[in-house]
Amino acid sequence: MTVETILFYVFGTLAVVSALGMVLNIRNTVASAMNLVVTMVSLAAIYLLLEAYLVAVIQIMVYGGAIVVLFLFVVMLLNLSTDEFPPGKQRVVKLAVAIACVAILTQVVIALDRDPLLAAQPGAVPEGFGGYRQVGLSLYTDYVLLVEMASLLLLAAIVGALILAKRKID
Amino acid sequence: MVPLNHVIALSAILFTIGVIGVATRRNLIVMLMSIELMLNAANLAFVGFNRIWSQVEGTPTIDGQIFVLMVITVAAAEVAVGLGILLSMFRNRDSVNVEEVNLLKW
Amino acid sequence: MPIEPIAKILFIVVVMVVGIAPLITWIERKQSAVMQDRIGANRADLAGITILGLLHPAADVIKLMTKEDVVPDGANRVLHLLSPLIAAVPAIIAFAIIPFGGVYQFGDTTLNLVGADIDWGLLYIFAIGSIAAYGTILAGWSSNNNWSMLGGLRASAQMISYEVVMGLTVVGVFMVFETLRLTDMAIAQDTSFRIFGFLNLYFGVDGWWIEHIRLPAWGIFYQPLGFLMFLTAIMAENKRPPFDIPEGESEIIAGYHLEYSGMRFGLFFMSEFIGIIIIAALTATIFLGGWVVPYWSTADIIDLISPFMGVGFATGFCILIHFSTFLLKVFFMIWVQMLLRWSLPRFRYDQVMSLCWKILLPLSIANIFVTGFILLLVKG
Amino acid sequence: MVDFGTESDLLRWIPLLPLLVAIHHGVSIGVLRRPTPPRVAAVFSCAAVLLSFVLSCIAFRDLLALPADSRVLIDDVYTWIGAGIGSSAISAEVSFRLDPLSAVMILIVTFVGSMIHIYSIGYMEDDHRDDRGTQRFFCYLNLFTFSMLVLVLGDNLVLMFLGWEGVGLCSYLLIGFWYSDSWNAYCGSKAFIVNRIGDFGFLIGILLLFGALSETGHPAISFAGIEEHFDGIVGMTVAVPEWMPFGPEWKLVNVIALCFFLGACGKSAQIPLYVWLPDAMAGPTPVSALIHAATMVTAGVYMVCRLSFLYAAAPEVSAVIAWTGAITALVAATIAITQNDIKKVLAYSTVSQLGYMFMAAGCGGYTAAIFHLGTHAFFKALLFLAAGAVILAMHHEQDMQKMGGLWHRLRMTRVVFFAGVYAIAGFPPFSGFFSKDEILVAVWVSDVPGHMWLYGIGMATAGMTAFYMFRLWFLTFCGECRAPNGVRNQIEDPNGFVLNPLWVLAFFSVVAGMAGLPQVWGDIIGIEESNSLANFLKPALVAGEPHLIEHSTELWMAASAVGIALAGTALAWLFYIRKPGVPGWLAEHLSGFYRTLLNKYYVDEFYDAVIVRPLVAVSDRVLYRFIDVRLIDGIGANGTARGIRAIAADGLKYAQSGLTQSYVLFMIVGAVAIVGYLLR
Repeated sequence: MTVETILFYVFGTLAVVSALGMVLNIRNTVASAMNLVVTMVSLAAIYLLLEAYLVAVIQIMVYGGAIVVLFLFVVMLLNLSTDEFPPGKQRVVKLAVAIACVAILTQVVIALDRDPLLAAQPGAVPEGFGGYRQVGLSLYTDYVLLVEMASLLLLAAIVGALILAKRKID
Repeated sequence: MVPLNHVIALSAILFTIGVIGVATRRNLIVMLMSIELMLNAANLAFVGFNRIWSQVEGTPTIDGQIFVLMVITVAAAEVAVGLGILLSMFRNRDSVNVEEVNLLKW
Repeated sequence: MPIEPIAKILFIVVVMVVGIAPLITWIERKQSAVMQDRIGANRADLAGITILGLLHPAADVIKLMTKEDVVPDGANRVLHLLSPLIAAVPAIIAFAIIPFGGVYQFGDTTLNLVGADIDWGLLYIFAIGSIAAYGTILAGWSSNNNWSMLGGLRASAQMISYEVVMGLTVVGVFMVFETLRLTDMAIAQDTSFRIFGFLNLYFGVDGWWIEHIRLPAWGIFYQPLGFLMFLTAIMAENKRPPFDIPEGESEIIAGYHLEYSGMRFGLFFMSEFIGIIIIAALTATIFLGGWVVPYWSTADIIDLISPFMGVGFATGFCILIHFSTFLLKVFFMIWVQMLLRWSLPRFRYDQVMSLCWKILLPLSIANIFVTGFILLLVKG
Repeated sequence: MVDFGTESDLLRWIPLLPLLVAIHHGVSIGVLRRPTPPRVAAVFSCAAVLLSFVLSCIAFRDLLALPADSRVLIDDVYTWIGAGIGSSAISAEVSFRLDPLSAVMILIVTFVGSMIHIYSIGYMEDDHRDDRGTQRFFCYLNLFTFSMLVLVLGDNLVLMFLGWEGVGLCSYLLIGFWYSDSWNAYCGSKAFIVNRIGDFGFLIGILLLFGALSETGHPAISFAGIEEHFDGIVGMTVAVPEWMPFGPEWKLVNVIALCFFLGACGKSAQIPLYVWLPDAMAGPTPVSALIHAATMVTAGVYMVCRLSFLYAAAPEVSAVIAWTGAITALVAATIAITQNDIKKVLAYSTVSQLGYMFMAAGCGGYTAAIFHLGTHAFFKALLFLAAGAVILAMHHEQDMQKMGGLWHRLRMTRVVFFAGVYAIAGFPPFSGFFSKDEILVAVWVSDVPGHMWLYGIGMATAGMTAFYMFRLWFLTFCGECRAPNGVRNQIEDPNGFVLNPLWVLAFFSVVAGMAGLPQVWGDIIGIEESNSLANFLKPALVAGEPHLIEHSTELWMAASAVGIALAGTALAWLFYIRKPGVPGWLAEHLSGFYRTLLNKYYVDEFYDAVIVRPLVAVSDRVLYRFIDVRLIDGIGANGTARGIRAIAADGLKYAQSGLTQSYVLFMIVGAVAIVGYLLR
């Protein structure tokens, strides 16, 4: 039980608990958002443990810093503090969801014990693994097309969001 | 370091929670958040696998994390557009209850 | 237990946070007094002794400590109590990566005067900054008060926007120094460059003056535009005047911390001032060469001293010089911010936004392109 | 003799110029919808063709500059089709090959072509049937020139096939040029469809040849390559069912040669595919002259000569060719005797002359065939154009019954026309005489079974040719003028655009014979190697050793040919000048025979009954009413639609509840199912 392992379990539990808090909290959207932030941050910590440094930082910056803030912004803008609607009559849906979730989990369990490699201890990582240098190099050599596509996507998203949010197209 | 299957299990649990959120909550904002959660679960799996296969016969590979970055990009775009939709929906319906957005049906 | 980290943490908390932050409140008052032609803070006295009003910070602390801590009705209690901490803690832990000095060799032990010498230091700063936004936003939302709400809204919009710009403005510096590690940045600036070197490079001109007319290789000389924009962005990130629209007293009484009192208000207060220090330290490290003494590199210092006193003493002396240089630069930057804070009026909300998206963003991107172009020219 | 030739970038421009102009015309009328003024368009086209004629001359000079046995110019433009690997790799270059054979051809094509272009300026002047008519006409004409040149110059079968199809298309477009008259459109499609049959054979031939060659491991598509590796496939055989004749095994070479010859039949209007050519006269007269007399219809002959090495290896097929040609010549001539439409007569005469050429080619007299091809191009183009002039003068009246006595009125036309008639009738020293003589000699000396019969048929045809040509002449130019009064006193010579080309062509149809002056005459007037054409062509063709025959025999043959021509002429004179009643009397007393001839042996009716009607019936009853309507539309399209509607309308639509989360649920279930399947 090394320190890393302990930290992993701690953050994992934190992530799960906060995720549950986000989903099950039906009174307070802002609380849900804050729970989401906790999930994100603890996931970032787990990324650190997995030695994906850049990804961890990006995770905090984008998810923690931008996306959830956007959620909060919208919640506050629309003043949707207490939101939940009278519980619908979709017992069937809930049941089906429960079954589906069980199915997913069982599938994962089955898939996990197929491959012995997954149970093994991961070996050492190469020098500078997950640092911004390696990622950057890989991004701008092998995946440069991907970068271009991402930029296009973002442009489209900006325009779309603008058009959608404008009260009147003039 | 923990073996990979714990990481994958964690990501599976998070994903399932996200599924529950998307499928049961009727508040559009929370649904979007849950989608984010599912994406993050996928990211976690990516990073975990990348941790295992951090090098392929000697040459370090980072592909998993690249994909995570791409997923994050897509997530950002998706949130921007999704919230835009939500805003316009709120303007028209004065609510963010997805069940009130049901014009398109038989 | 290792002694070094604890020492560093203690230093940061005691000196920087508890020590300097209150001092800055005094500086601010004095600055305003000077600029408004007043005598300024000089009333607080201990048995008639007013050390230039230096007792005021202490008095403030006592006052804040002893005040009642109010949570308004209908407020979300948990978040309301939590948000000041969320605001303050990131500001404090941001110190972890500020290099107060270089890397020094004592025989076989190396001393690195930085809390955590991580490879992606600046990204860490950005991450911290993005977390810090929550304090404000939640404070605004959880107070169950329309003014606070508006403040929170403004804060969220403003901070998201300026994070983007802040990130983009320093990319130029990354490109120049080819690192994100602040320590390396400072070390990289511990030299100087020929102003007219390009004449030699491209036009073959040469002469003693080309060799001897030099500038310290500081970020501000490599990236003047970047420096200005970064300063603007990070000051806006700190919600200080002239960017204090989230708490514009004249519009939305006190904005997000309207409903706060006592030490919780004090925490917001503190976090702003700590923010000032962080800004000063960052700009000093990135653009003003951190602990570097211009034209007098570490090696030179040690070579100068060691013949008389031995290398160990020389290194210690070096540390002293460097640390004081760093403090000097930090205080200079703090003074600059005070100057700005007291000379500029508050922007209007839309002005802030358009400044960010319509001016700074394009400029910073252009800056990146130009930098890359020049780097291509110089380094090939 | 295989020669891969010397490079020359000149050739590509010869076909390219007309193409460019054609594209210009097409764009300006089809795309921009802003037609160029007719005169300008005409000048463009003529300039293009004349220019490529000049280029051809230059290329010809370059060719002559080369040593006699390696006279090949190659212009390799780019790789058009590159496919397959290893032993079946096909690489069809767009590359042009100028060897003696194609040189003669391009000279003829570009020269006659330019003459006819110029002629068309005058001929199409009064054609106001639609606004952009003239430019459209010249567009097609240039396109045709391009295709013909590609056909001739193409260095490989694929490129040749491209040109082959191109000329077919242009012929279709030009026959139906005045499409507003549905009969013209019908003739166009008839020509097109009949040609399809031939082209099909051609295509099959190409594929068989290529397949056989790639079996030998040398997949070649260019003529040089094919010729080089040809010996490998001579021995091959194909197994055929018992009940087929000459079974159980056929020589592959024969099959291939037959397929190619089928193509030739289609293009060159040989039995059984000649029926389209007479109807093709529906097109404007310059078109008939250019396409259906001078150039396109000779493509078949050209192809047979081009593949002479193939036919030399397939004597049986050569015999078939010879006999087909002979019979065609005879039949067409007999039909031509009775026709009254001036252009129809010329058309059948063309068929007959083509039959002559094939007869020669089949008997191994490839040089003779090409020689006759050239001379025929001149005098037949001349005849058509002159006939066109007559038609113009008669205000688009083509029936010879309504002509006559034009001698006094068309003082210019009559001269050139007479030159043409004289040449085709085969009187010395006009070109027709020599070429026909060559052919007859070739037939005489050949070892095709029954070549003496062929010779007889040739002689008979020569006589008939003289007869019907002079019948045409007498009916048109001599005797009383039978035109209606309104027309009669307006008849006059057409303008210079029409007339001057006629003079040029007339000149050539007189002297062209000298190009291939047979040795016997050469000896008489003392010229060494007088048959320069034959010597020039020899390297390009696989001609067997020329059987030498005594000059006396040859002279006798020439004399008898002239004699029979004279006989035909005299008969015509007797029938149509001396005793005009005789033809009518004959028509009465041999009415059956006469009507058969008049109705062209009822071949069209026969084809109609045997092929067209059954085909139409089948396509209507089975393909259309049953397969298309019932199966495809009924069960296929509408059935599917109905089925989907039945399922969706009553069942699936309830799945679209409008509740987002139910959709989400479906998605999840589907994902789970897929993953489960993957994990099975």
